[in-house]
Amino acid sequence: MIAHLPALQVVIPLVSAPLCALLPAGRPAWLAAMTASWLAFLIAALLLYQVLAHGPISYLMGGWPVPWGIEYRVDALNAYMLLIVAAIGAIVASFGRTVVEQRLSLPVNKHPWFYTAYLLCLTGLLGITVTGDAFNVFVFLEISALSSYALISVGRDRRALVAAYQYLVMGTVGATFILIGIGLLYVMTGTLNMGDLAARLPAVSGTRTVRAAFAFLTVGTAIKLALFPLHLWLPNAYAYAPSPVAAFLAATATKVAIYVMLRFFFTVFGVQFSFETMQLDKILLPLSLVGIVSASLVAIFQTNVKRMLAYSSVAQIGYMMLGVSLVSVAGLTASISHLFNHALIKGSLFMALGCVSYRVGAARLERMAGVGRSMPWTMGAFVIGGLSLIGVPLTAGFVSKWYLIVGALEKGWWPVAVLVLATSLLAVVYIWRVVEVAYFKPAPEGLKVREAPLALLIPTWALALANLYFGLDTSLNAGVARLAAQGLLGGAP
Amino acid sequence: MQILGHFNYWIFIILMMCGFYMVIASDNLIKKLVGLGIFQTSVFILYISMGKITGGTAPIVIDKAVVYSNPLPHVLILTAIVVGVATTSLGLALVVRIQEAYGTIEADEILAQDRDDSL
Amino acid sequence: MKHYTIPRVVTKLLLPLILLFALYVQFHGDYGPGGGFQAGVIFGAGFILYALIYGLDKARRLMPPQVLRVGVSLGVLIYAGVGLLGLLLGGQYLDYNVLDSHDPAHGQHLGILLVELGVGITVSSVMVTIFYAFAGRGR
Amino acid sequence: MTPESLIVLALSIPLLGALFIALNDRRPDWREGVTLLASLLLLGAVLSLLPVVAAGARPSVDLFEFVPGFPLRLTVEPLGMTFACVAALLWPLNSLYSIGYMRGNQESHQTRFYVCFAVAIAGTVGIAFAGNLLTLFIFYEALTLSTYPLVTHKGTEDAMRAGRLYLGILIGTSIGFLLLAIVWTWAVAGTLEFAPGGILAGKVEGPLVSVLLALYMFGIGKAALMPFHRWLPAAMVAPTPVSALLHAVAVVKAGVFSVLKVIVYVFGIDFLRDTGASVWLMWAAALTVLLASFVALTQDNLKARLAYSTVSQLGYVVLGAALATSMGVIGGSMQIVMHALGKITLFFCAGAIYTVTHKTEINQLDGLGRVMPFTFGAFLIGALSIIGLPPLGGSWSKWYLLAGAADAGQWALMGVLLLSSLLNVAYLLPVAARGFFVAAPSDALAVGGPPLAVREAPLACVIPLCLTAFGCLLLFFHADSLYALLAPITDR
Amino acid sequence: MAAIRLRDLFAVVMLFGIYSFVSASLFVVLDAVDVAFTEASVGAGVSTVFMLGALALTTSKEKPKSARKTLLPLLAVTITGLALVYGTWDIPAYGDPANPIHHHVVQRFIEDSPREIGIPNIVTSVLASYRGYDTLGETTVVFTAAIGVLLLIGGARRPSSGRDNAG
Repeated sequence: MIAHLPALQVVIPLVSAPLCALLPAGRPAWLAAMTASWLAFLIAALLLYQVLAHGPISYLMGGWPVPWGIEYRVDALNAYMLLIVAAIGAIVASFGRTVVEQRLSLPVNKHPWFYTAYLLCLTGLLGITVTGDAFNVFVFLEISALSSYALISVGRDRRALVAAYQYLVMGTVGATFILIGIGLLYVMTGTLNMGDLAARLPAVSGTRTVRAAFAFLTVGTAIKLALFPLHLWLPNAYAYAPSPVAAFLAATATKVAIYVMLRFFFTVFGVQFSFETMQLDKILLPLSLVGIVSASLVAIFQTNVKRMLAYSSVAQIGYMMLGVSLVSVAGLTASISHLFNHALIKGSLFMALGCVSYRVGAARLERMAGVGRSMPWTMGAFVIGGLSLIGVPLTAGFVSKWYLIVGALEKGWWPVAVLVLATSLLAVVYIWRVVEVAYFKPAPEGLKVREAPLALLIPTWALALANLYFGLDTSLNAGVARLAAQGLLGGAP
Repeated sequence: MQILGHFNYWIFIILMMCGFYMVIASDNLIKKLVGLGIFQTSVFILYISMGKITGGTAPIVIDKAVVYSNPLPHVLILTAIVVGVATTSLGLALVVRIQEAYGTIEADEILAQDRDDSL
Repeated sequence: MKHYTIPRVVTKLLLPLILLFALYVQFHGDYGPGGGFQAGVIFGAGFILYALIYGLDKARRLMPPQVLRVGVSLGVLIYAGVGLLGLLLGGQYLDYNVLDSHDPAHGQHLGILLVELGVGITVSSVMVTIFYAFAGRGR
Repeated sequence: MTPESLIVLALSIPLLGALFIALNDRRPDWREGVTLLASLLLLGAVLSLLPVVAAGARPSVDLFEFVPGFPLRLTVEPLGMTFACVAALLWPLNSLYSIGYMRGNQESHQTRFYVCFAVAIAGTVGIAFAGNLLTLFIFYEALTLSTYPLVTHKGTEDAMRAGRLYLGILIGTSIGFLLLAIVWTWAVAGTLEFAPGGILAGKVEGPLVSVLLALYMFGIGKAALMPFHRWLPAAMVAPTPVSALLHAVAVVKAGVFSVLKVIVYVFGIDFLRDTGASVWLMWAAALTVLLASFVALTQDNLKARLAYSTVSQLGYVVLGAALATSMGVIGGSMQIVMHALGKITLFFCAGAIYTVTHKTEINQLDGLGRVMPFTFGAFLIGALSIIGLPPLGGSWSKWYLLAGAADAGQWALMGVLLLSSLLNVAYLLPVAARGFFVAAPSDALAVGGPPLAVREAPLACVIPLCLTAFGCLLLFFHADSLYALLAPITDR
Repeated sequence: MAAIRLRDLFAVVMLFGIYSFVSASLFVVLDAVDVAFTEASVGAGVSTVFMLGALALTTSKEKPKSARKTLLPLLAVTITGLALVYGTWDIPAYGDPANPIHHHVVQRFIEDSPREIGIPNIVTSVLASYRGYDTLGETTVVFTAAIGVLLLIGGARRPSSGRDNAG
């Protein structure tokens, strides 16, 4: 079975999804979802181990050779991504049950469908990550997108519906742009396999069609990953989604979109075309900088903490794109390791916030007064996540920031390095607003708030501790990221 | 020849622009979805015309024909159409819920209501 | 529309034909245009027509939502199951060659047939399900 | 026990202590017992390292590989040893004092207080033993974060504002400047290890040296170099044991200690002297010394006056470092020790006065010296030590600093040092004088409650402050051993 | 397109159906019978029905609007369009058998699939076998849509949830 791990990685959640839909009640469906997502996590870990030990794995769907069939190709980069997605998927699945059962305005008979949609979303994200076929990316992109629209829309607030709709329109436009891009590439090369594309593109790279394809893919993925200024769908979507969904999407969906972008820029088009011919870095750099600064500033003025975190996500995406625009091993290492670290950070933050709103009923800042005392464990996890977001040493967030600054300094870009540090201070400001209210504002009279149930706390703390652990032992997040970055810059994976 | 050779593509571009404009500019949520549909269909036409070979026939093997049009885009577009209808139906479901929750399906009115909410 | 006789009669006449055509498309997809997806849509459309003419309740009695729910999942399961079967028989995922150990081409044929069946079941159930959802909401 | 395991032990004792304190939330006696026990254990561990280091060994231990290529490394060298000794010595005293103070004032959240305190001590030990810049930075941040809850302990609007300022300046400067400087250092030198003689010599040139130095100096906001000194007076809202900790032991000393470390082991004093990059720093430090002294004169709140005095005294350390002579550096290092003992005495006294009388302003102290002779006596000794009069410890550090300035040929700076000593006299002695020589106001009955109720502070407060005052005296006679310990740091 | 100007949503949807039908016939012209078949049944059939269903639940009239803020969308659309025109400039001419698209991957599908798969409809064999995995994905997309719709408006109706928990 070991040889079939790449296929099983996606197929297990895929098969569990309809099974889940067939189950009559929420509990067994949740168990199925749990089992499937933890299995996926296990497989992802095994895959990463295999890739690190033996090099890239290629798996041919249906046994058809490349480029006729669809290939699954796992190298250091996507094995790493798989691990992120599957890990967050498993942890959030464990977290989700209590919230779904008690905090959603969803009738009981629909609970299995919620888990089904969750599994489908996981399937889609894993599928995007593992595939080596350009069109297959589109198909799985849509699976994950459709299910995430549905997941967002079950939020309690009616604005969740509008947010989901906005996301649907933007997301579909983005996906269609990607589709156009893939189509234009196909017409020029006659192939859809990424490796094959990479081999055949240089011959036609001078043509305008390829350039247009590049432009469409860039814009399409930029919408999906919420690159400033195409991020408008994100804050609402995250703010009104149910907290497990927000945690899951924030930690994985945009990351996978970034992965797709990296894959196309570096593997398919190649460094030379992307950054020398198209001068992509010249576009990404200012966009990411403006994105970081403006989103951080906006985050400071939010009163809805979930929305604040969503804007912070936009800023963090800016950091990742900044790393990409450096086009150096250090910069890419920063980006890729930040994919991992930010998944941990936002996962734990959104989950801690989920615990808070589970007890308090809302994620608004003023409602969190005194929560630090009544829910010490929850807020403890929030503080750890926050510190990691700021990039305090000994937390995971520090590692990626370190590489980012090193990358900027290597290029001699002083202002960029200074700006990265200065915006970390903005993160201090918005995180500290929450901490202050939670710890030092007295709770309103007569409001009794208890600590969140263990079923919520354990997953939250698992991620919070991961933030600390990966701040200490960076061989996984930074080490593999470095390998992946070298792989990307060294040409085909 | 150059102009004629790209005629198809331009039709699709014009259609696409119409659809895209509808998506961005219209305030009515259903109209936006219709625009999205047009936008997507125009992309399908792009794909299919890529696969056409002058003088070819549909890619079903029969003895007489020698030249077949390229079947691969057809396959891709079949998938894409399905994706399109899936998106449309989900979007419509959302619109229905929005109508129930807000009593309107005009984007600006919804925005106005939300603004009132947050005050 | 329950009170218009002509549509009712026409529908009654047409419906078997439509469903038959759907089945034809389903299983003839190997030779002519069509396949599981188109068949599923036609089947679903035929049913939707029935529901439009005879009313939702009657349609629901004929094709209960519970059955549809099973159908929706079943199709995907058949498809993915065929893939897993390939795995178990020693091939790659979705490898139909191994379905028939003697004649790979026959295995392919069989695999495609099954897979298309899965697509057809899912698509038709989904179409009717979505229609039910919209129609059921209005009343 | 090997020196290496002692290092790890020294770091883990306060952390474990914090854990046990947290576990004993509901049992105050146990909690405080654990605090005292941990502090004594730490003292034992640090003191048993002392002979090893004095003998010239430099034990070093790598905790783990942090970012590949950057181990979290702890190394003990004389400078760090000195600092660790100060911290370890004053923690038990401060703990004892805290118990008296916190109980005497019935403060809330005492468990949080003791936990954060222990963590802060762990951070301090970590800074003292940091073997490379990154380790230093990590513990530096840990110290900032763990002391934040202490500053905002009271939870009032004032305290929160002070906490924001505290955190804002310290985190802001450290992330904005210090981290940048560290990454820059790594980029040019390829290493972050502290090495005798520095690692930057020949790697950076011209005005860039000054820029990098400025990044470091202003990045280490804890050293309270003007204009980044505002957090220190603001942090005075904290309970007095915290102020004592902030001002005498942990935070500010961690700052100036880092300054010394950076100048001695990263730049190297020879390199600095040759490039002349630190000349501006001398003047910045001198300006801080003088300005802060003047501000201190104008403060009527006792703790605020002490705070500005601290800012001024820290300037001495930075000045010593900036002189870039071995005398200057040794003087600066000694100043860390001397000022620590002197200032903690003063703060203990201020706290004792507050515990008994709830008075915070200097003009309210009239005549209290007669009621609280031990407290005011200790205050006098501490003040004299800070002023630098023999036979108290402070005189030595002043002496070495003067010698260092003379070495560097900076006569104007010598003038600054003398002038500021005069200012010290002007702002410290009147406090003690008021206590002893001005008669208690007759309306004390009406304002401050019955004067008869005023007695000496609780024993748990008085004992530590007497001990530290005695320490000031003792250091004068044992300064030679301190010198012997510190002398090697400027050798290559 | 008239659909942009029309206020009557019912007519818009109808036009959309007709448009789908027209494009379906276009697909036939382009030799894509399978696709045409699908587009006809889906675009002109099912999705029109769905849209009508949704219209019945909402409203069929768009509210009149002043013609403001049309400039920015127009700009965005024009830029996209120009980018595409730019891009298509170098596309090999329409229908030319020498295009790379007809020579790389597809060769094997056309030449070998009858032998390897044994069925004449190449589209089907590519769909279900060579790229069978895509089709599995496609089926999953449909499944996802069903789950999504069910989550949103399926099953038992619940009372209209006006502003429960707004804020």
